[in-house]
Amino acid sequence: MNPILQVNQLKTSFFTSSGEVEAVRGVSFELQSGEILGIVGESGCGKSVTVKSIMNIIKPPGRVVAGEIKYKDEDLLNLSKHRIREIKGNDIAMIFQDPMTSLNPVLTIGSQLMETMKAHTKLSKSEREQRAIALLRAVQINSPELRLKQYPHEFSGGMRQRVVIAIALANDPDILIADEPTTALDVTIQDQILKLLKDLQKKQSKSVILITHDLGVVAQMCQRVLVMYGGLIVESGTREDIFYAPKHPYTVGLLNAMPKLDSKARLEAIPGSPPALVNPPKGCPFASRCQQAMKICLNHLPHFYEDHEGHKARCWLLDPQVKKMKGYEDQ
Amino acid sequence: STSSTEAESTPAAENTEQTTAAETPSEAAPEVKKDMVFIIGDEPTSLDPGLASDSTPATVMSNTFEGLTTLDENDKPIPAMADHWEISEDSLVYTFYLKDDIFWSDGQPVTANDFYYEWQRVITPETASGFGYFILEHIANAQAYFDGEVDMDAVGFEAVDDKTFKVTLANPTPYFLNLTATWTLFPLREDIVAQGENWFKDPSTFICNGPYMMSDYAAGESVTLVKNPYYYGADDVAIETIRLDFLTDAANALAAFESGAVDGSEVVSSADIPRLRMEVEGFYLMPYIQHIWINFNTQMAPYDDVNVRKALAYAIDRDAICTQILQAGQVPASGLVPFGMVVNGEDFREVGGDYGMPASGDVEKAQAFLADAGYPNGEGFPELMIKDNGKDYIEAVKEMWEENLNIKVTIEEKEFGVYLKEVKSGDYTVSRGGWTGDYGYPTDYLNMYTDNSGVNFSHWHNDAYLEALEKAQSEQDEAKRVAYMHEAETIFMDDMPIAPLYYATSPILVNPKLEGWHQSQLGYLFFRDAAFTE
Amino acid sequence: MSELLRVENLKQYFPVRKGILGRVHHYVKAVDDISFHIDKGEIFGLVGESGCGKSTTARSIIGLHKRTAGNIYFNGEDITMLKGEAKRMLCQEMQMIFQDPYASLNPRMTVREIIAEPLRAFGMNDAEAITAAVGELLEKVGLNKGHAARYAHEFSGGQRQRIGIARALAIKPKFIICDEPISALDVSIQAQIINMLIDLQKEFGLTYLFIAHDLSMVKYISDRIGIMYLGNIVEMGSSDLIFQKQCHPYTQALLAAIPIPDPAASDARQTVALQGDIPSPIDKPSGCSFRSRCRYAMNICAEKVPELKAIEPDYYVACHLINEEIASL
Amino acid sequence: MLQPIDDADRVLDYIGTAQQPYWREVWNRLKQIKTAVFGMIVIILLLICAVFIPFFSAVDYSDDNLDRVNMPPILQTVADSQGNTYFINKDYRIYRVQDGHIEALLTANKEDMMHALTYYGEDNAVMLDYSDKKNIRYYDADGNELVKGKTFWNQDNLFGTDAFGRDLFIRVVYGARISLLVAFVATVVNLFIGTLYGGISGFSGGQVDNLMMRFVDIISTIPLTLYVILIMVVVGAGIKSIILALSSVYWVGMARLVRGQVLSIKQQEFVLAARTLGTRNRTILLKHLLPNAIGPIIVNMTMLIPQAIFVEAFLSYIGLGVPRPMASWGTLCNDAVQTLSMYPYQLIAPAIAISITMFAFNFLGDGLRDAIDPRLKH
Amino acid sequence: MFQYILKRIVSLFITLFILASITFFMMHAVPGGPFTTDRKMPPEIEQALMEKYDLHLPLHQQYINYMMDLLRLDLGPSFKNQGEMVGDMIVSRFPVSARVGGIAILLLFLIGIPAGLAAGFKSGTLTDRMIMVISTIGVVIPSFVVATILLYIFAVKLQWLPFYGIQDSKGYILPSVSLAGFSIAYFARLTRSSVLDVMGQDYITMADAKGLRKSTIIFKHVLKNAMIPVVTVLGPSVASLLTGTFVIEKIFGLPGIGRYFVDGISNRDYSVIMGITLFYALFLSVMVLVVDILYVLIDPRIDVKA
Ligand SMILES: Nc1ncnc2c1ncn2[C@@H]1O[C@H](COP(=O)(O)OP(=O)(O)OP(=O)(O)O)[C@@H](O)[C@H]1O
Ligand SMILES: Nc1ncnc2c1ncn2[C@@H]1O[C@H](COP(=O)(O)OP(=O)(O)OP(=O)(O)O)[C@@H](O)[C@H]1O
Ligand SMILES: [Mg+2]
Ligand SMILES: [Mg+2]
Repeated sequence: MNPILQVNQLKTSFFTSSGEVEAVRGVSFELQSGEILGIVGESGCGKSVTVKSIMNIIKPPGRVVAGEIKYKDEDLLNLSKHRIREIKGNDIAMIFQDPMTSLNPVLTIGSQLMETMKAHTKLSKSEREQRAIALLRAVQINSPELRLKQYPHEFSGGMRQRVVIAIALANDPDILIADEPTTALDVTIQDQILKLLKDLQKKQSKSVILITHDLGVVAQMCQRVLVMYGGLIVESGTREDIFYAPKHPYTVGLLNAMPKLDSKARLEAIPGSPPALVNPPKGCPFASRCQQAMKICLNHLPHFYEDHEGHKARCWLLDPQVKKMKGYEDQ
Repeated sequence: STSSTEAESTPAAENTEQTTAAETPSEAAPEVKKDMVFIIGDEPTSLDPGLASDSTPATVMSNTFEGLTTLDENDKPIPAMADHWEISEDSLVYTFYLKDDIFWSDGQPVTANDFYYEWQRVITPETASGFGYFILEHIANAQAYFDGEVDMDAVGFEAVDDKTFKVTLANPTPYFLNLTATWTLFPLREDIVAQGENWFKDPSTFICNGPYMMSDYAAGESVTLVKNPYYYGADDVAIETIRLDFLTDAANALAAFESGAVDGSEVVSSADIPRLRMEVEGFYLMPYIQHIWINFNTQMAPYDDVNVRKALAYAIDRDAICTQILQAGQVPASGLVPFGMVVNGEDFREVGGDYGMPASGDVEKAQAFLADAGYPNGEGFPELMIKDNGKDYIEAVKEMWEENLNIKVTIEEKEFGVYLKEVKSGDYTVSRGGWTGDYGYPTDYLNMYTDNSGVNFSHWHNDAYLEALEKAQSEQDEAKRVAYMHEAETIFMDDMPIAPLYYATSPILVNPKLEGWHQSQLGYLFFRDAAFTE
Repeated sequence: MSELLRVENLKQYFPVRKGILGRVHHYVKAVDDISFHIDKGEIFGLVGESGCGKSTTARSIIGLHKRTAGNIYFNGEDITMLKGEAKRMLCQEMQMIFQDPYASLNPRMTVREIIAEPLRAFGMNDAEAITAAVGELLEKVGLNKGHAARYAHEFSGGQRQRIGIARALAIKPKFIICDEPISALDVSIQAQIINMLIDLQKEFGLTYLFIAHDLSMVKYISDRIGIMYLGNIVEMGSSDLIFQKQCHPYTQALLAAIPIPDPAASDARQTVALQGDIPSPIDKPSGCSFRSRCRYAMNICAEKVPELKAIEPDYYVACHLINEEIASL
Repeated sequence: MLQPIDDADRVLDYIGTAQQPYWREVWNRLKQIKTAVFGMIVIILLLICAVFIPFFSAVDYSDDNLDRVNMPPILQTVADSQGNTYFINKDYRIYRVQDGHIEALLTANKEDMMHALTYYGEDNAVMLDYSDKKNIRYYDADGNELVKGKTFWNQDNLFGTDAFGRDLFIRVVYGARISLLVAFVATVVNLFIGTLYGGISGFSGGQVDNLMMRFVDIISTIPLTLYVILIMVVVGAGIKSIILALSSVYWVGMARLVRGQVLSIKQQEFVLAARTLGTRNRTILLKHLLPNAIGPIIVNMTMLIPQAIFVEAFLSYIGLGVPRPMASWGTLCNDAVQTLSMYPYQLIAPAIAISITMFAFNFLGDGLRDAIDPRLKH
Repeated sequence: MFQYILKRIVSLFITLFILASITFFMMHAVPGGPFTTDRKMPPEIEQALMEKYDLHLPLHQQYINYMMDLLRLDLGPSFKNQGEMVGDMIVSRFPVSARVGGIAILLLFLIGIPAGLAAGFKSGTLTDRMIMVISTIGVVIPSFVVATILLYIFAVKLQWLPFYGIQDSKGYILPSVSLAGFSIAYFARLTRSSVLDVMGQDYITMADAKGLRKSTIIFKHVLKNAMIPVVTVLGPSVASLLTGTFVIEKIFGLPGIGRYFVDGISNRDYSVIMGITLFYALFLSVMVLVVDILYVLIDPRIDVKA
């Protein structure tokens, strides 16, 4: 196993007038080459900021405060601008969460799609156009020739999202960061897009970071999953670990909140709301909503306990001492 | 020529000549300059002698056309198209005998008929000649013809034959030979005018009879004159080409002059004059018949009171205005008629004197006058509104009045057209005023204050004054006429419908190497005798 | 139950132009003759392929597009004719949650201003009352009062979506059009929001038009569902019936593609992707618009546009297959 | 430690910033932008100067002194052997000066045309020899050439004097009253008429827009001079007429600009959203469209200030302004331009005043823009 | 769009008609007339002049006559400049003004907008500050002062350029540069401000994430989006720059249309006033229409019709 991307103790903050928003508070993970890594978590917990930090596109007043991001052997945070530009869009590409505002309203879809090829490849104009059409077709956009000449506002939400996906795929990146790539897609198209990504991973052994809220998608796609909460990774493991043996109470709550296809019983939401990230709580960020919270949780941030090989969770309940005192048995 | 032999004698000079020759493309022998560039200000609104009715055409006109007479450097009329003339006993009939060798610039001879044609054209109402009054006022029956009362036969001029032109005047006009030197009385040919209203803007249709003719007309930019080979005095005309540029910006003109890019400029910024007088060779302050004053509307209270008018006039320190503010050689005015009008061998102004009004004013007298008018120490005097357009001295006058008379003065600035209209129609009480001479004779000024002169902006009427003028007009004896005119001016100054301020000068910049040019007191610039020295 | 909204033969075409002087030579037939109604207190789910015209339908109802043809009745009144103040007053009854939570929030306004906007529009001016109302709304959607002073760009996608929801709820409208209101939210917050929507519906008898892709959620929340394909409604009926019968081939494909949140089951499943050309609303196939991808396509499908026919009370399908079956019976 | 927590502990205290009304918030942010505060202070200082200095000044804008015309602020003196110092102005008038104070203007009392000599002052204290125009010389009564002396700042008139010997400093101060008023009027007119007009036009669109913009075209092509003359004829001269003239025509550029911005912003999703919320058109315009067009609006507004100051000078020239000798910065500039080659300093004083104002407004404007645009925070 | 343009052209003519009417009556309402002088113009001659130019007719008759002539594109003769047809005058003088203005516009494109782009892109840096300070000064200093300074440097000191006139095509340089000064400064600031607005948008972040070159981002993504306000101001500016400026034409003795117009007004040269006003209005209206069309080209979302 050699990780293609390593993130170490990444901290990213926004220095706003109401104080420092600690959006990412020390996140570490590895992305193996040829794997799909899922990130799930509370909305607002720092998923997008984490991946934007990797892409080096955090804008003021935001800043990566600390940490290290290693792509192959290079630290992305300390590269020349030129080198960064070479990597972005070519070796590492990102699908933005928000398709409407990330497409330039005054440029046609075609030109936005082709410019990224132009920036990194030597394809001729007609080749670029051919590839653009192929890409649009791959993401299930009809009449791609005509659509190339249309502007973003003439596309439906889902279509824009697919355009953004096509842009990210344009240069065959080694790492694809997909920030909620299918939220606006219906299930049939979502299915096909996911297959496309899966193909990339399987056939070309590309690596993918997939942020999503749809646990079904996680189940279908990912080998490993990170669960984030309050700017921290609270649990990480294989998808089986997460789905069948969740260790963190938040993960458990998440799984329980899903609607069951054939039940009209009230959905089990996790009560309360997540902490604000200005002055985040000293202790476990989930403590105030956790049914099993203990006094210690309020004041002390739990360690990242390894439950077993590759499955870790940040919860005091996993502390061997606590387990003992609470009388839990090791499974 | 002499200069070329000089050049040959000194090898060093030859060197320098060569370099200049290389710069100027002309292949002419290394000689003195024969071309020049002169800035004349605004583009002429018209170069048609009969129609031109403002001062913009003066310089072009005086060098391209000639009348029966022209002016010498002392403003004396001398023969031009006319070789000589006879004046009848009663001073009313002038018979001009034209020169034999006078031609238009296309080679046709100038005949008496050309005068007849043009003069008739000027006094025909349809022509609507702006300066038509030059003829209408002076020639017998011209006004009647204009009014449709008589036909041309009755009008007092005729072409006796090709070379004889006879003029009958309405009144004795001692300055008539000066008048024939102004362009409204120049000759013109029917076929030239028939080329279209715009004939004078095209060198091919611009046919003239003066020392120069047109070789190029760049609308809005310049007119270029070249020597007219058909001119009777062509041999003596030294300058071959003259480019007259239409530039009105004084600062630019001065810069161009000082760095030698042009040979002269009629446009000079008044602020620079004190410095130019001292520092710049080629700067001249020329005498100029112009008097600047302040109008009182004698029909409006309290300015219908002579004491008020006098109080205001005496309260002005005219000397300070001239020497401290204007600083351009202006002379404090002491009567209606300016200096420079020599009649019967004497300067009219010098003889007329200053009517006891000191140049620096007399505050005590002024206050006394005001008290006499019923406003002791300015009390009760209504706010004085002075209508103005410009900004050279009125502010100082305002301060003087306020300080010396203890009255309140407000300057009402008006756009020029509005100012003109209001002053003309009598819609004012006090305003800036003045007059630039049409011809160099006291009646030029005195006649303004008749009832229908059109420029009696003071709306002033005085029977004794009119009577004196009347007498002067019909008087044949020069000395007596002058006496009547002095009498009229005395009456005028006694009643003070205006407060005299100063007599102006005309600044001009001319390459100091240029000699023989002259400018008349009326502002006509003549180049026919000009030549560069060296 | 009385009817709240009725859409009749709604068509919404967008011209496609070439060049600046160009004539219109194509139309995007985004919505092509659809009719449906929603009863008071009902939740009507609208699902369908991305780009099939769901948002356009929603936007036409609320009056953001100049409709090409058709009528829309709200409370029995034809609202397509409304103008000016009357149109504005309608907003008190009808609100919309926008699909795009980024673009639909004014970047120069604080969250407080954004949420207070409808309140202000309908007469609430007291600053303290507004602050209180905004705070309450924020908490309802899982944000907190402290967020009120911040700007939209300072939020994550899901947080912005919640701001949009709070804004639509602010004046307690009778009818809310929810255009993918929960797609950017994590499941736990989804649950929270859905619970809240249902509570509100129960409490105040609200009515929703609920557009979403998450079929399990649509099924969970909706009373009736309409399934759209390329500008047409192809199947419509109570949610149970739809999930049970799945008459239309597109519905079948749709339901088959729902991802299963269980790794083992997910791996085990074999989904069959829809085959064939993806038709475009610019150049719709003749007859049934789904036929190019339909397993069962027949000759008639290319000739005749299938009508939306009731095959059971309150259950409609537009497919020749059904007719054939019926015919053959 | 391991006890379950109380419900009370679950209540998290979210400390958000205190909430303030929109403009209060903008104001707070503005206060933190140093350059903006600096700009504001400068403007306030200018206002204070314009209002109060005249009360403490011995001279008035109209007090002339014909013995001191066109005095520069800096006096380069010449000295004779006795230690008398003189200042020779560009117009070759000679003043006796003492420590930067002008003591007297020497009168020319004897002119020797033949030798191009002029004698000045009592006992012919100074003799001017201009026989060589390129090299004009001065001698004292003993025939010694005057030598270059000290340079002083003009103590009597800090900014020098104008062609009537009036103190330029006090004229600039008085001029500020008019010019700052004009700047203020221009700003207000543009902000209210221009912005609203353009906003309404762009927002309404269609036929209304066409009508409104054609009206703008007409206003901007009617010859200003004619229009102003008519105002003067009807209303008369004075400050009121200036305000009237400015406010009736001086907003068309802003209207066009704002309309263009509004056209592009009004199609954005958040504006559409606002409509569906039932927001009144007025509110959409004021809260959605205009704040999002604030950048160009502010640039335009600050740029129009000096323009307005010069337009006022033009209006005065036509006769619409305050009557002379009262001056504004614009008319001071215009007057100074006539004498620019001789007395350039007369332009510098009002020009610097305008520049300072301009910079101050720019700083303030840029700050305001940043304060209104939350994305540009710090 | 084609129809829209047609419609706009119709409304353009209506605008011109209204403008012509307003100007006509306004002009006659202003005190003074073309033949009011301070010379001794006898009333008969004044009357003769008035008749020559039909000014003795009742005003409404003059108005009708003028409008009829206008329909035949006849702008009439100048009252002051003898024998001059206003139409010919515009045709011969406009090219001069247009050349001066054209170069100024070119400078504006070459200096003003790029400077604004640079300042916006490097906002907060020394470059930005310098450009802003210079442009602020550029706005404050009136064109006649710029002209004086330039004259001093290039004509007096260096003697590279002529003082005035356009005998030499070099004569266009100083007038154009003096004229352009304000606009360059103005557009630099305007561009900078728009660029700052655009720089904050997400699609710029996205462009960055695509690894695009900075220049591509500036010229493709930023420029087009930032152009709306620039184009708005540019349209009328182009119209007024091309149709001449009195001050510049006077200083440099150029036979341009701006000078002609100002003189026309002070002379009450009615046909000149009307002719140039209409010419300018036509020009401006066309530019405004062009701007509206450009809006649509720049931003496809803009619908000028709705
Ligand atoms: N520009 C900003 N200024 C201040 N705070 C910000 C900014 N951008 C993001 N944040 C904060 O950072 C936190 C993390 O945001 P992020 O976008 O990473 O969330 P996310 O996990 O992607 O959520 P979602 O699933 O809703 O997209 C949020 O609480 C948000 O409020
Ligand atoms: N303003 C417009 N101009 C031209 N075409 C448009 C416009 N708006 C939408 N369309 C087209 O209309 C069709 C339907 O779009 P709509 O936004 O209604 O889809 P949707 O069903 O909401 O899809 P999604 O689930 O992806 O949001 C699409 O093909 C889209 O390209
Ligand atoms: Mg996110
Ligand atoms: Mg949609």
